[in-house]
Amino acid sequence: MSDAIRLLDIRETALSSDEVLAAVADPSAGGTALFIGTVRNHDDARPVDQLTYEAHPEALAHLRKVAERVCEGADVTALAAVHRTGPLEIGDAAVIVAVAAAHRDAAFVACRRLIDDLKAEVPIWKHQHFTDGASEWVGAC
Amino acid sequence: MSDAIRLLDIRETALSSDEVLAAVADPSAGGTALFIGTVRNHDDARPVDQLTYEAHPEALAHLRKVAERVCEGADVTALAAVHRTGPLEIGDAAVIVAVAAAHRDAAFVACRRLIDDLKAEVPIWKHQHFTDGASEWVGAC
Amino acid sequence: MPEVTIRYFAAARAAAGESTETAQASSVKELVGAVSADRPELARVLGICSFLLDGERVELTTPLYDGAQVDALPPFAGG
Amino acid sequence: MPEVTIRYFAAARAAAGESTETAQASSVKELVGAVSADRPELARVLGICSFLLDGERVELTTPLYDGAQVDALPPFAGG
Repeated sequence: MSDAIRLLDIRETALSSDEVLAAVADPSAGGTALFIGTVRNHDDARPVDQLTYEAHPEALAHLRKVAERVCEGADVTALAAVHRTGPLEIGDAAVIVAVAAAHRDAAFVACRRLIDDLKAEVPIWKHQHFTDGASEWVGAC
Repeated sequence: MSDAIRLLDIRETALSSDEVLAAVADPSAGGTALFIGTVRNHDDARPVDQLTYEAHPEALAHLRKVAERVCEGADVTALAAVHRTGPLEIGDAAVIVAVAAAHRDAAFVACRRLIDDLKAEVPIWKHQHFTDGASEWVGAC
Repeated sequence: MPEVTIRYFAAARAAAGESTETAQASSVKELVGAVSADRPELARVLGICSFLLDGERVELTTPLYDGAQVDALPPFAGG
Repeated sequence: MPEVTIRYFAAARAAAGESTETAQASSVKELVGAVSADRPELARVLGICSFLLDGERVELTTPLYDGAQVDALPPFAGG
């Protein structure tokens, strides 16, 4: 497994950008790009008040595959990705990914790819609860 | 001035990603992209042990112009940029920029533009000190 | 005819009203057909699902063996 | 001939050995020429500088008025 991968986790407890940044800290890195996906108070202008994430039992293995591929070929110094499951409030962090590299271009490109591939390939689902009482599984209605 | 601009500063004291992230926190934002430029322990394989940044007295006004332009036309919810001056050690953060937006694409694009334009247009200079005792002003030798 | 199990997640579980179910099916397609019979909402959701067998992505045409466990995965929405 | 001031930053200051200097010059180009005379390292650095007058970027051809203050800015290296 690429030793650039410093932290991969899917957990019920609150996420921390400090934890992720500490995980990718490296004296040879000149730039760290980080992305935080947070719970928005609306979805297509429809007010949301609560969100619940569900992950497949093997989701972490899928996340590892995504992380490995981001590290291949790219000059990634360090990488971390953590995803939250369970109930979240507005403003809570649902996912935090970060990549450190010698230069900012590699860090940005790899970080963007990491979040894009995570969203496309890791079996995680979002149950959105609207203030009007309705709720739906995002992407399945 | 665009009210998306939440924090712009150039200072001698240590930078904090928490401060920058708190500054761009917004319930309507779904994604926040952040970039940290850190002091690397080498420059083209030549070991560096210390770095000093110098800023023009009007550097903050130039940074504001860069930030205003990033906010124009882009669907930026919130933006922050802080730059460090004075002596820095390896691993210290020299610059932290962040952009929050409804979706990650806008956040990544604006964040990348913010750091690129900051580096190109804000009068700040880097004096690099190598472990072999030599030193140089980056970009001027 | 192999006896197989289907595991439902997220919207698929909501449509099926249960987490798992067993059925007689020799392919993923047959399994989907068996469990969707007269359950239009489940049929709709399974129609947009991807399927896993032993951790690998499989197609509707993939044959099933006795005791196989197929996971029905609605479109992902992480992050 | 206007009496003007040039302010040096970073590598320009290192090459000039001082932060600021006054000279007689009616354009940025003349000012650079005046202060660079027999100071090759300063001439080299000023050759890659950009210049500010009253907070605005100016060219070598920009005329100077009495009391003008021109900032010599080596290539930026922030971040």
